[in-house]
Amino acid sequence: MSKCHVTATINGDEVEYLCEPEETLLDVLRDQLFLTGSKEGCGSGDCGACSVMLDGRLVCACLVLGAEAQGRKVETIEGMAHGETLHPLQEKFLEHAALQCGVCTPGVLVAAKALLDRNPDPTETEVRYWLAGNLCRCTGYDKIIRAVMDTAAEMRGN
Amino acid sequence: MRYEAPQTLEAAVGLLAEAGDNGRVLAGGTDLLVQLRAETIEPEIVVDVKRITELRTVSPEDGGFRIGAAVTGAELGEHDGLRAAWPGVVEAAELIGSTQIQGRASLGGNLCNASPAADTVPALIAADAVASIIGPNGRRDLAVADVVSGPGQTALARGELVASIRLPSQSARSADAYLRFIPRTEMDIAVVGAGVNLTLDGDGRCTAARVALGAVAERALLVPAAGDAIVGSTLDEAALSQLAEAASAACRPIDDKRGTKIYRTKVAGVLARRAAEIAQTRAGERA
Amino acid sequence: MARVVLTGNLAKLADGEAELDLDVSSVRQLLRVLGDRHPRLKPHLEKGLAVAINGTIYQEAWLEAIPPDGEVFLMPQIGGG
Amino acid sequence: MAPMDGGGHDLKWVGKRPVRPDGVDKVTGRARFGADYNMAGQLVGRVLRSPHAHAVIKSIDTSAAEKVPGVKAVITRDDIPDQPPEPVTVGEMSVNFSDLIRNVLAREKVLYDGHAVAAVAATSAKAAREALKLIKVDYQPLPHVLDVEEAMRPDAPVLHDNLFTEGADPPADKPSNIAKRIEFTLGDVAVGFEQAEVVLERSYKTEPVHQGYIEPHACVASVTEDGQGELWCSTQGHFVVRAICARMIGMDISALRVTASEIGGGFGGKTVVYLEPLALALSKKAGHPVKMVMTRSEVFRATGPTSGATIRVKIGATKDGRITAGEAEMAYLAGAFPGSPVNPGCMCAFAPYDLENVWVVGYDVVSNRPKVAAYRAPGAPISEYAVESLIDEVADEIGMDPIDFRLKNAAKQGTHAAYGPKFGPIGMIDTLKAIKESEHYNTPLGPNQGRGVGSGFWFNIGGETCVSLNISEDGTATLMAGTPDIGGSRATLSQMAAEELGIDYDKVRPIIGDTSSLGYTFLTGGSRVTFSSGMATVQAAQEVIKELCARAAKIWDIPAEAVTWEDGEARPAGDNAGKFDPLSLEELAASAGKTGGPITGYASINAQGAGPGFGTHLVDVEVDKETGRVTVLRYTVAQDAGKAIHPSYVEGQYQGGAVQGIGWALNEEYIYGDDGLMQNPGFLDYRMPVASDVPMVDTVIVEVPNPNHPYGVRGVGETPIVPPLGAIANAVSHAVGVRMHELPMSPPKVLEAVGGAANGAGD
Repeated sequence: MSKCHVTATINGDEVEYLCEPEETLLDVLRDQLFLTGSKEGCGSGDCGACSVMLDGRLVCACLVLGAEAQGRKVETIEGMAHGETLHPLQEKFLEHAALQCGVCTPGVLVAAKALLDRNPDPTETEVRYWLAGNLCRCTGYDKIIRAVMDTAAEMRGN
Repeated sequence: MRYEAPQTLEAAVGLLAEAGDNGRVLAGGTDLLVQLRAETIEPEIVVDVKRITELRTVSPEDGGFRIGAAVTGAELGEHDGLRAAWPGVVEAAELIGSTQIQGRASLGGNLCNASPAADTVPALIAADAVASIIGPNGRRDLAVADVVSGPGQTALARGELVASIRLPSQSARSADAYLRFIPRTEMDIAVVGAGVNLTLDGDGRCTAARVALGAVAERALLVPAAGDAIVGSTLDEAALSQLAEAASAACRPIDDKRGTKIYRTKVAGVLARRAAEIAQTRAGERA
Repeated sequence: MARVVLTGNLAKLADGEAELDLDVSSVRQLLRVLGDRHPRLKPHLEKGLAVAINGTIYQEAWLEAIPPDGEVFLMPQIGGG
Repeated sequence: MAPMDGGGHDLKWVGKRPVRPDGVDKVTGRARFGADYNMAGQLVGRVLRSPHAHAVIKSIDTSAAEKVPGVKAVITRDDIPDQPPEPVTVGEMSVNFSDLIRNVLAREKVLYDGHAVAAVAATSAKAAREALKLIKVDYQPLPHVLDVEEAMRPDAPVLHDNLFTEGADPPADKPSNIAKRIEFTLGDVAVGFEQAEVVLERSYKTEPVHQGYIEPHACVASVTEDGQGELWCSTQGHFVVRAICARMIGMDISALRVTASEIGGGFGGKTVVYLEPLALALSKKAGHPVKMVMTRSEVFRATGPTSGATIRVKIGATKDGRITAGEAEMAYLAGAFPGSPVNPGCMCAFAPYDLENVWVVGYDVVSNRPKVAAYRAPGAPISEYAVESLIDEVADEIGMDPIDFRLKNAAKQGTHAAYGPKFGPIGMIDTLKAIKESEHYNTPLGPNQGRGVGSGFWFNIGGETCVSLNISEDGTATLMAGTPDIGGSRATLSQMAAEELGIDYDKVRPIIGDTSSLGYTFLTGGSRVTFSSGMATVQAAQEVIKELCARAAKIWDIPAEAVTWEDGEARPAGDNAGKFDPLSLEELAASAGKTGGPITGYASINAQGAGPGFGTHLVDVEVDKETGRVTVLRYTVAQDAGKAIHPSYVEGQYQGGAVQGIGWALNEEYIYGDDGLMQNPGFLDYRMPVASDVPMVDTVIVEVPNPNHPYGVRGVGETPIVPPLGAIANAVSHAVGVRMHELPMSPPKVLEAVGGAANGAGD
């Protein structure tokens, strides 16, 4: 069966690729575009390590077909920092030591940014439920939640 | 496998009819992609229906709402009108999976995946929702309660798909609620789900009630006896106990990795009762 | 003389002689003396053991000195996760 | 000697919280984990796994698979030579290659659902998948056994007909599933129980749990025509991988270069090999590099977990709260091959306490489950859960505060550990006091809430370690360690190097060296990295300083002993040495070529004298008595770190361990069907805690320095998973008023314990 020809905007750049119809967006990002920041932890949408934005919605790239991205906008962890400037969430994660092994970190950051873009002043409970789809086995979540709350406060100008 | 993303319902129906048993509808994909990967299904064609406007729209209709089958949980949650009228249906939709899943998983998909544990189905049954089905022979309506026939089985004929789901007009002093039990706070499949939709009169007496349960039988169940138990009452202790008992009595669950028969049966009663109390409070606030 | 204690199953392999006073000044010497005295212990001594000398645990440390009145425990080797 | 904590020196970097050197890579997606690396021309490797819990492999026919276009190699048991069933020393480990080879690729039998049977390498994932479907394996299914008690029965299906119980008395005369019996004795428990006024005895049960790292196993291997190998993999110990793979594949150890990728969590589960030898064998056969990545389902079915167990505990105490005897008998599931952590389980069971009479017996039991791998303080959480539960019950029985009861019996410096030797300076009592004095412990509880305390112990280890420290021409330093960095150790090692050299932390650039760049270094495990690699780093830095002083001495034309190193510069030792302006590291580095060549330091050590770790946890829970749901409301950890080099990462270990413990205690378990197949091999139904399941975890870092480390470091990574199980069990028991003796305390079990389910309808 022939491959699908897809044109999508990824981190602001127009990208063309060919993919198998059953290939996921995650496979395309990692194996064809070498954007390996999105990780595959489960392949079933249960861990959130492959979190990306698809037309402004937080999704698991492992549950999106590569073909579905035709004409759509995809944002990944690789697009989060601007030039030499890290996003405030990235800065705070470093400052708070909100990562240990770091494999869940890209997904957590993409998800946390999606939250703060919608809700600049989330409660601890809101942060915890928003990030419930991002498994982290190292940190016990404590420092992640603190880093997100602190970023929100700083971005609000507190 | 072939991937198609038609712009019209007619085209989608045509593709599915042509594929026969080898076609699958892709809405949110949160179940379909998992099945594809596990190779439990190997369809020849996947028809992505997300580019069909009708399936992606929520619109008011006769005082109620028509919800496109591919509208996601997150979108339902963001629809203020729907949320105000049918908080139980919306909370059920919002319980499906993580934020990431919410961005994809659809109402139609949750229904047609035909899992006995689907969260929205008991809420939709309690709301007396109707599915609009389209296929090679045109459109037909079918109560949501009759769409699912068993685990993974639906009443859809070959080539048919659910286009939208209609929620009726919610009457004054009426409200719905949905609760489910999962071992964690998020990310699990319901061990038990309970949806309640009830109407109160001016004195706070229940005049109508529909109670539906999920994950306690081969498909979501409407439990008329549980609704009857509170009709005519002010949801006093005796009526609520009777509701709980009726809910438990209707259960015919299995033991599986997510729960035991005994546990599901017991908790179904507990949740039905709690959901009824929430619906009562909501209905009271609307009075 | 160092006081040497065999813990766990080691004592059984030493014919129940769980505690011994031995004139040894290093772990290597201790292992040799023990192996000669109780041949059934030998494979276990070679496989690797932990040796606690006055409370400090040493692993794979033949050259560690044993003080004259040292208290020595031979234990299963410890790993970790 | 480096300044000790509290030694009057101001520490500039040690004890501070600098940003980790690998941090930016990890928040931007640049960091390369196991599956993020590719080799030119690589093939896709996939594994065929057993659909049976126990079966004889009568034949394997790969001919159809080999004909699939794009398939370049298929391997089975015939492609990896067998080795005798005897322990072989590999670095610091004793490995039974006969078992290991059979675990990596089944030979005579498959022993568990998911056991690897064959592997293919193909040009595409599609071709590999198709090939797997065409491999014909003729199985003869056998009865299987999963449960530890059932596996021990004389009539149980026997997994290995060459397995005779080691340590059995009298010696075993027929094969069984009991691989080993071990026994530890201190004093005389019969005497101890006679002295007791209260004696309680209970039986406990725990389920196997998986380490649950988020990154699945992954590797890329290349073996060239001249027999040289390269392997990139996600591992806790690339030197161990090298040693094992080289022996399995039949290569010289030095011919195989292993590079550890960034590792997405291990917790002990990445101290062993699964895919690596297969990828090497496939690459050798195919003549191309081969990349292999496990699916999550493969991770659950075929790797890890740690043991499930049954534990009987008996404790005697006087009414004034002195424990007179402790006895425990435990059987640990090893999985398909011997080697459960029952040994440390036995040794740790009573270790937090100062007891005169202890008797512990353990059994290592095989069953048709995946072979267990190390998991954080292997064996200790299981036995200490049982002991901490009963300790709590005894305290209740004699009406004593659970912390006071523990304080009265706590191990301290000079205590003979239940497994033998005397403890040096330890912090058990300090952790109990920290919890007792915490605001948390003194806050009242609400209805349906319960509070639990649990303590825990883990040995910690040292071991073989190499570190190199090279001074660059501009006076900055590159530090190379051989211990993969899982949780921030590049930061802690750099802090110690900066402290020693007297230069800024960001002037030290650390990397993890591959196996060809450093001498043998044992793995990241046993809470040994900050201790051992830290010790080696300090030694390498001392060597650099010695050389720097020598160079300054040459420049000044004075004896080397007349030069000291202070605040990052060489100074004359005193007035007698002469008057010279200090020479900075930067200046000495710039002139290094003229004074004798590059300045480097190298330490290769076998670190000894690890400091025992003790911790006490406090937890509040609320129980919904109608559904059996347990909600963790509040959590506090106190643990002795010896010295926290980077307190944030110490706290992180405490918090992560506590939350893993919460999962273990409440919801994580393997669910098998009657067919012996695992039913929940995914994160959906293997229920690890998610962010909304847990509260913040407060931490108290106790610092009782370890005298055997230049900065007083003890390991901290493993101890935090020991106390939670007991603490949570005790809290749940207090909330519902009924003692539970089984983990996980999942909602159905809790509801049953409170009698809720019994009242319900249903059968």
